[in-house]
This record gives sequence, C-alpha cells and structure tokens, in this order.
Amino acid sequence: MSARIGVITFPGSLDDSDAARAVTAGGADAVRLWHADTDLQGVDAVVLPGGFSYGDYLRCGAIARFAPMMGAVIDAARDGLPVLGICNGFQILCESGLLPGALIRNNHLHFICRDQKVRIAADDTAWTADFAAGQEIVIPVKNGEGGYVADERTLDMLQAENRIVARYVGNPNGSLRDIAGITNESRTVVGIMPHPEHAIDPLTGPTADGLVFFTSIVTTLAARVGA
Amino acid sequence: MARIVVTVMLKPEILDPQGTAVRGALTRLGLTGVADVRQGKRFVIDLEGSLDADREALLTKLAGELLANPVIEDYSLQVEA
Amino acid sequence: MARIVVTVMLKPEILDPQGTAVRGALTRLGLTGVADVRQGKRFVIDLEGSLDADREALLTKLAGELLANPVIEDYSLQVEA
Amino acid sequence: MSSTDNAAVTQRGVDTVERAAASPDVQQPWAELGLKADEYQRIRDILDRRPTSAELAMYSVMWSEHCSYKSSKVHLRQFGAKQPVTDALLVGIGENAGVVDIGDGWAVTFKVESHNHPSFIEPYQGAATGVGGIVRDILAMGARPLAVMDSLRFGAPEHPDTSRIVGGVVAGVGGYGNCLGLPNIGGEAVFDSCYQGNPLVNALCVGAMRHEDIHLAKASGVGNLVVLYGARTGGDGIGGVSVLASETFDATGPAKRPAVQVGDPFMEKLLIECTLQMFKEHLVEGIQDLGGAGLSCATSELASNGDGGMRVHLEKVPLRDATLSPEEIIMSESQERMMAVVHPDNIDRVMQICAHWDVTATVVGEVTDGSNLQVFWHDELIVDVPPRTVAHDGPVYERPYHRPAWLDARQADEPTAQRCPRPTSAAEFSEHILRLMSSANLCDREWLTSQYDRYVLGNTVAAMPHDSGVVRIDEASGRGIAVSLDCNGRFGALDPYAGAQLALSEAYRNVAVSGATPLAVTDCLNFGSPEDPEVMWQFAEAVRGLADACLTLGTPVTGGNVSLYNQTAQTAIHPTPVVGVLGVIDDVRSRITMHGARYGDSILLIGRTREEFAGGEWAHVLHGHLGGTAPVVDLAAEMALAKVVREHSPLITSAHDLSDGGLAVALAELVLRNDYGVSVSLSDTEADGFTMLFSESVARAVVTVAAQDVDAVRAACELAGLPSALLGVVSEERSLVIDTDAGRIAISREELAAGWSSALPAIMA
Ligand SMILES: Nc1ncnc2c1ncn2[C@@H]1O[C@H](COP(=O)(O)OP(=O)(O)O)[C@@H](O)[C@H]1O
Ligand SMILES: [Mg+2]
Repeated sequence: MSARIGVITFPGSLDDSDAARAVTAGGADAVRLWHADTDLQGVDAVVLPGGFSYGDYLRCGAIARFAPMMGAVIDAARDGLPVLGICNGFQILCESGLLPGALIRNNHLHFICRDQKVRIAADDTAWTADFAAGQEIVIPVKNGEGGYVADERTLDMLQAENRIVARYVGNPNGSLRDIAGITNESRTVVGIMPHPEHAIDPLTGPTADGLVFFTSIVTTLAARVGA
Repeated sequence: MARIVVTVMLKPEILDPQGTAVRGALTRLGLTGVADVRQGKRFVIDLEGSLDADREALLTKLAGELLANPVIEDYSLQVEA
Repeated sequence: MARIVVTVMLKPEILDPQGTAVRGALTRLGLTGVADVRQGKRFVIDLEGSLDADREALLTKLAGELLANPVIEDYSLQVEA
Repeated sequence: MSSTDNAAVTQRGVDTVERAAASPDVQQPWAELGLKADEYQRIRDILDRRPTSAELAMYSVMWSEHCSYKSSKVHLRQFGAKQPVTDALLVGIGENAGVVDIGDGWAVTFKVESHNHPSFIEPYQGAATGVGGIVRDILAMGARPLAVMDSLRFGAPEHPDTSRIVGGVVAGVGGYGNCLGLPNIGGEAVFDSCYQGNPLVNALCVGAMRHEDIHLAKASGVGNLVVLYGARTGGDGIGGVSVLASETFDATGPAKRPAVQVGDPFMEKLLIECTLQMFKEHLVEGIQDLGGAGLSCATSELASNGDGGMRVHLEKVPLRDATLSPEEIIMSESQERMMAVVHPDNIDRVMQICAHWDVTATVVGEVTDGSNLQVFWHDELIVDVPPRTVAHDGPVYERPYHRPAWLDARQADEPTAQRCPRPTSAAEFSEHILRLMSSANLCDREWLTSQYDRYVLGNTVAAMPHDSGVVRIDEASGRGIAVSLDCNGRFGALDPYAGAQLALSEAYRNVAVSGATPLAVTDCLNFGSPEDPEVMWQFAEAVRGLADACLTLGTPVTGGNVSLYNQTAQTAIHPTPVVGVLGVIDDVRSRITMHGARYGDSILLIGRTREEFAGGEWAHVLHGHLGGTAPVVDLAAEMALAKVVREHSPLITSAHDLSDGGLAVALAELVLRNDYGVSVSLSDTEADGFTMLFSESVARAVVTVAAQDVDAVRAACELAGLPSALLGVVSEERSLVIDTDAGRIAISREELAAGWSSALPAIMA
C-alpha cells in the first residue's frame, strides 16, 4: 500500500494542488486536508503548502498557525509525524514553534521569483534521504518574506547539529548563513523556502530536482515500516 | 540625538484588509466584541544632533511624500527626545 | 467603547530592511544626520463595551502570540480610552 | 466601522419614485454627474417623469464613456460586422469576455482591460485593482482563471516621476496576482515620454472551462434569488455621486469618500474558490462580477439580459461604512464582489459554500415577472426602470473626426541616411547594437518580471523571456494555449490604421513561433480625448485597421476594452491599441521556445526584409526620431510564417520572432538568453547589412534547425512564398559574431549583458 501524505489547504493557500501533484509524482497518495478540520485522517506525513494564508496580511503564517488542523499537526509532529513546510508552510512551522527562527521581509524588499541554485546540506532528514549531501539542485524560489533570521546561538546550534537542510548558492533574500531550509531535532520536520513542488517536471519547472523531496519521504516511510 | 516617531494609518474610509484579517483572527481566538481593527505603520527615526526647524520642516514634508501617501493615508509626527 | 493600541517593532538586533531603505531614501531626499530608522506596525483595536480584566489579559496574551512574534519582535500595549 | 445596521441611517430625505412623480420641477445635478442636457431629457422621456436621485445616479454612471462606450460604439461594431467565419467562437463580443473553443470539449476565455487613470494617482493600488477586476470578468464566464499578463506604458526613463510609477505599478500587479495565486506569463513594459502623465496599465486574464460550464450574465426564472457575495460595500469610487448624497442627507452629511480603491487579493482568492465550487455543483443560473458602476451595472445587466424583471432590497447590502446613502450604495465600486442568480432550492447550499470559505453572502433581491428593475430602500421604491435603458440603450455619439493636418509632414519625415546617420564601420555597428540592448525598451526585464510568480498552479510551460506565455490546460492530453500581448505605439503615431494591424501582426507572430495556432483576439484601445476630432480619427482608423486585419487572419475579436481621455492638457498619448492573441497547442510538449538549440544547429532567417526604420527602435534610440511610413503590413506573409513554423515544429529546435530592434536585437537576445553563441554572415541576404540588422519588417523569425533539416525547412518556406536565408550556426563560444559588408561585428556575451542587465535597475535606482 502506498504512503498517504496529507496536503493542508488554508484559506489563501496557493500551491496546494501543486504540492498534491508532487506527492503523487513521488509515489504516494495525496490526501487533501482542510484547515478548519482537526482529523489528520491517519496520514503518514503532511505537507504545508506555499501561498498567502489569510492573505499573510499580518505576518506570514501568523494566523494559519492557529488553525484547528495545525493544532493536530503540532501534536503529531512532536510525536514524530514527518512534516514538510514549503515557503508559507516554512513560515507557519516557525510561527508555531516546530522550527526555530523566523522569516522576514527580503532584504531588497521585493517579491522575487527565480530559478534558484540550492546546495543540499543534510541528506539524513525524512524529506532529503534520497539526496547526497553537497548535491546542487535548481528549483524555483518565489517569496516576499523569505529572509531567514535567528539569533547567533540558534544559528550556531543549527550548524553544529547539521540541521541546516539546504543553503542558497547565490542568496536571493538576505537569509542568514544562506539558509534555505532547516530541520528539527528529530529530523522529521523540514521547512524549505524554495519550491521543490514546482520542479518535478522540466516541462513546467526549471528541472525535476524537486521531485527527490517527495521520493525521499516515500523512502523514509518505507524504511519505517520495514524497521 | 533626536527621535521622531511617524505614525501612518489608512484613512478611515479606505478598506483595510490587514486590519480585517487581524480582527477575524482575534475573534476566532476568543476575544469578544472586537468592533474594528486598523493596521498602520510606525517609523522610528533617530537623528544626530538636535532637531532644528529646517530639519523638522523637511521631515514633515517627507512624511507626507515618502512615508505616507496622503491619497489613502493619514500620518502624524511626534518628537520624542 | 475601548481603544487599545498595540505597537510592534523588530528587535534591535534583527536586521530591518524596510527601515534601512527608508533611511536611505530620507538621506537621498536631503535630510541630514539620519542615524537610524526602524519600521514597525501599529494596531488600533476598538472593542465594544469597556475593557474588563479578562479581555485585557487575553488581549495581552494575543499581542505576544498573534500580533507579534517574540522571536523577532518587541511589542507594547496601550489602552487609549 | 462596519455595520449591517442600515436602519441606523436616517430615511428622511430619501427620493422615492412616488416623490419624483409628484415633484417634476425639482432641480437635479445632472450636469455635475456628467450628463448632457439632451441625455437628461432622454431619461425623463424614458421614465415619463423626472428620475429619482438613485435613478439619476445609475443612468449617469451607466451612460458614462467608461460604461456605455458612447464615443466608440459606432466604430466597435466593425468587430462584429467584419467577424471572420470561424467555428472557434463560442461566445462573442458583448459578454464579460468572449469564449473560444480549443478542442476536446475545452473552452478558453480571455480579455484585456485598462486601469490607467487610477494607476497614475496611486500606482500600487491602481494596478492591483486592475488585475483584480479582469480576473473577476473571467470568473464570471464560468472559467477558472489560469494566468494573467500585463502590458505597461511609462514616461521617459530619465524623468524623476517615472520610477515612482514603475515601482508602484509593478509591485501592485505582482502583489495582487501573486497573492491571488495566478501565474504572470508575460506582457510588455515600454517607456516613452508621451505616457508621462498617463501611464497605461492594461491587464489580461485567461481562464478555461468545459463547454457545458459557460455561464452568462443573465437573470431568468421568476422567483430566483439574487445573491451578493464577497467584500462589504464601502464608499469606493463614488466621488461624483456624493453630490446626490449631500442633497438628500441634509443635516448629518456623508462621511468622506475614498478617492482610491484598495484591493484585497485574499478576498478575491476566496471569491474564486467559492464561485468555482458553485459552478461545479451547478448552483448558478446567472452571474455577474461587480466592476465599474458596481450594483447599478450588475443588476441592470443581469436584468436586461434576462427574461423578467428584478427587485433589489438595497438596505440588505452589507456595508463597510454605515453612513452610505442608497444612491452611494448602488454606485459603489468596492472591489471583490460578485452577484449570482440562484434557484431557491439551491440557496442553502450556496450560503453553505460561502460560509465554508468565510465569504459574506446576502440575498438582496429576486427575479420578478415584471419588466422593470425595482430597487427598494427599506419599504420605499427608489428605482423603477426598464433595465435595458440603463444597461444597453445608452447614448451613442457620432463624434466628428478628421485626419490630422500634421500627419503628412510626420509621414514625410523618413529616417533617411541624411536625416539619421547610419553606422558604416563594424565598430559603429557594435556600438549601435550595444546602445539598443541597453536602452529602456530593449533591456532585460528581469527587474520587473522577477517580481511576478510565474510558477504557481504548476501549468506554466513558457513565461518570460519567451515570445508568448504558454499554459497547459489539460494535464492528461497536454492541450494548452499560448497568449501574447503586444503593441508599438510609435507605429500608431505614424499611421493608426497600420499601427493597430502591426500590433496584431506582432502578437500573432509571437503566438505562432511558439508552435501554436492563433485563434482569437482581445484588445485594449488606449487613446486620447474623443472630443478631439484628430484623436477620434486615430481611434476610428485603429478600429478599422484591427477589424480588417482580424478578418484576413481569421481571428475574431472576442472582447476588449476602450480607454479614452489619456492625455495631459492638449497632448494625447500615441495611439496605443494593445492586442492580445490567443492560440491553441494540441500538446504543449511540442511547443517551441527560445531555448532548445544545440551547438552546431543552423540559424535561418525566415521572411522578407525591407528598408523599414520608421517608428522602429533604432531611429528612436540612436536618433530620437519619429517620422516616416510605418512598416508594410503583410498579413499573408504572417499566416505563411505561422504555417511553416507550426508544420515543421518537430524540426525547429528554437524560434524567436523579429520585432522591436529587428534582427540585431533578436540575435543578441539568443546569445543573452542561452549558454551558446551565434555566428552568422549577412553576405547571402537580400539587403545591405544595416537594413538586415535594424529594419523592423513584419513576418520574420529566426529559427534554429539541425544541419540536416535545413533544406526541408527552406523548401517549405519557398513553397509558402517566404524568403529564407541560412545565416550561420549556433556556436560554443558565447558571443555574437556577425559578418557584414562593413566588416565583422564581434561582441562578447559579457559586453552585451553589461548594459542590458543594468539598464532597468539603473532607472529604478
Ligand atoms: N510587464 C510585463 N509583465 C510580464 N512580463 C513581461 C512584461 N514586460 C515584459 N515581459 C516579458 O519579458 C520578456 C521580454 O519582453 P520583450 O523584450 O518586450 O519581449 P519581446 O522580445 O517578445 O518583444 C517576454 O517574455 C515578455 O512577456
Ligand atoms: Mg517577441
């Protein structure tokens, strides 16, 4: 039976159908979840998609973090449920305390959409298992508030514990230490600013490099079952 | 050292989607009787030396040209120190 | 009717790209001696009825959880009326 | 403060139908509302009494230029009269947007609209609400909006006000579209001093649906309910109508009314999802977006297109500003609202869907068996009109027009070698190419396009920098569309008839070189004041030109927009008929892009090059010259080029059309946009090096093909009556090398890129 991966839709989620498409392309079943529900429907992992939840009129992710479904996700994530937050999803993960730090306005103050080179730094998270550390990939980045910030201690800690998942090659937004993505202590929750779900087919994206995030989780879940 | 605080708010008759979003969230999180929320900007400007009349005049002018768009926003200046 | 104003500013140690841009623009437009500019947010919240202790406590809590992200921001509340 | 409690508003002083009938001599401010004396009289004749103040408000705005097309209507009729015979048109001009059949049961709707004047006053919000408005038009046809495009005109790059407008407009187009989740797949950005006080912001939206899902704006079925949903109504965009409010609200007086509308893209995203869900469940009998003229427009059009009357209870409209008078509510142009006609059996489900998405929805009226549109304010009848007279039977002007006397002199002022000295040495050629590439209109658009999300929805097959935007519609079959939006206003200034045709020609070519079959046209006609007979002539000529050319190309005009009064004092903008062409591709995997070429591929130039520099970029950038005759319009060649490219798309590894700046610019762009170089010789071509490189003749493209396919493609060109020339090869060395009669031009990619990439950021700095 293939893995079941939930994709949550918040009001203002925009890349939710893309995330679901990528989940399917990675070999899992996509289960659509609604922000106002609380039942995770027994999914094996969850994707928080990109977009502008609630318009992102306050701080990105600040309102979505309080959605009923996020309550369920936060509890389950603490118990080991793998969660991938992409862009707005990354912001929601930081706001809800599942990941440290915060994302602020890009240093050049513009929204930026471009094909971005990224270096995978940690290949031992639930979502990057099929990568090799040091591998360079190209996936789209598109955000207005993608500048990762945290205090020095946190940054040092992330680095020391190899919890920086990916770094920009050519920083697009002023993220500290070129951070494009990070993971939690148990390496199950990953937040990433650029969009792997928009790089699953060279027809509609710059590459198919992003697909590996979605095959990785299938690999990880299969290993769990096997273990 | 002088500190000037410029406050910029959308005019009352202008739609404020940000304030509306905050109002909705506060209400959902249990705060009762929220009649209205408006969201604005606040600029804290530190100037070297003291604030002479020339600089104050220029700053007042720039507040209405650069920091606020008077077509949709009201603004006010406050000298703090 | 009660009015509460919540002010949210980025912590001093967090880089403020918007403030930096405003500082650059003010200087280019002729304002001399601009030492620093920080840009923050201001929420004007109107509540029906008077502000009882319960609602004030909840609002204070939400200011620190919803309106501000304490990882990067400082905030303050002021009851106006 | 928002409140639904309209009862709080005093009813004292409301002008009822009864009162109007009883007081024929009341002085009414028709002139302040922009009506002419005879128009006011016509309203009185229609109603057989004086209008109430609410009726006066409705007629005045619905009969305005913007809503009634009173100056342009007589000309626009040509689009119908000269409509080519085509099976592709499912819904023609007159609806919110036209609908085109693209095969397999899929229908596509698209339209371009202007938001010029608001964008000058508040560039961010003006542009943002422009995008919001056109997206609702597409939604109202029953389609899921798929992508947006924007065609922009700004003042001179060096003018101090230009960066304010560019920055605000681009951030506004991006801010709204990005937050709404629609990819931006292309557009234009042009700088010219004629747009200094009148920037143009034209936004296009394209959407798709199944044939059976097409929805029209009509209210039928007695007893059906009229639902208003979306944002609350505020005092937006009703400046002029406040004269009425101040008449009726003597003591209290209305609050100040906003001069500018603020967009709420989040609300619009919710509107889209909630509307599509209603369509999916077949809950909607008729639907209309609320745009210009708000409820006046939506109710009168729905009622006029239906088979009965309509009754509306205005006090039920949810308000953002409780002080609004009924006249103002009916006129408000608040954004992000829709109106649906729903069978009573379905109303609960509709309300449920709206609640699910947290969208306010209110039943504000019903379809009646009468013939009139009746509006009540509490229990009083304040509007009682035949809806057709408001929505469709507005005044029609036959404005006088005549060819400007100065046009002969301008057309005689050719950019001859004496008047505009030409490069003679290879070094001069290089310098001219570099100056062109770093000029405001040809430089890299990255600063601007990178602010637009082009990936969201996951179906974007081509966006910037490609010649047209390509979007996949059907994931299984790969069926998709290509869209391009183009215009060169300088050609319009030389000859508006040809200028409109050249805009069409360019958009058609851009779509064709992507491998698509052009099917249909939308247009946004931006001109100066129709009250100036010379401007009116330009307008009439442009419409005639576009209609004639559409007939020849077999691509009907499906809809569009007219924007007049784009002028400062006596100076009008260049005639700027922006034309959008929509094409279909059976399988987007076979599209042709600007990339794709391999080392060693041969470079072919297809099409005839004439000595045509008037209105072109070379004359503009190098000499600031505008005069002469516009390039020859050759629609037959344009069709032949499209056919050759389409039929040989498997052989063509990349294609790029020739337009602004001619061959020199097209070749330079290939070098800049790819990781290869270009090495060509002009010795075997039909004209001298200067003409070959800088002429802007139509119906031309550079294509690359594998060496073994050169003969096949050239033979096809010959068969189609198109000249072709084998120019050279795609080289590994990343530079632009051109052998000309004046010697060898060799420019490295770095040299080309330096000025090209820094020019736009420099304007914005
Ligand atoms: N305002 C705009 N919005 C979106 N895309 C734009 C805009 N201006 C230019 N572009 C895109 O940038 C690319 C280069 O533009 P341009 O040089 O004008 O195209 P072309 O060479 O086809 O005339 C094209 O893909 C075009 O669609
Ligand atoms: Mg082109």
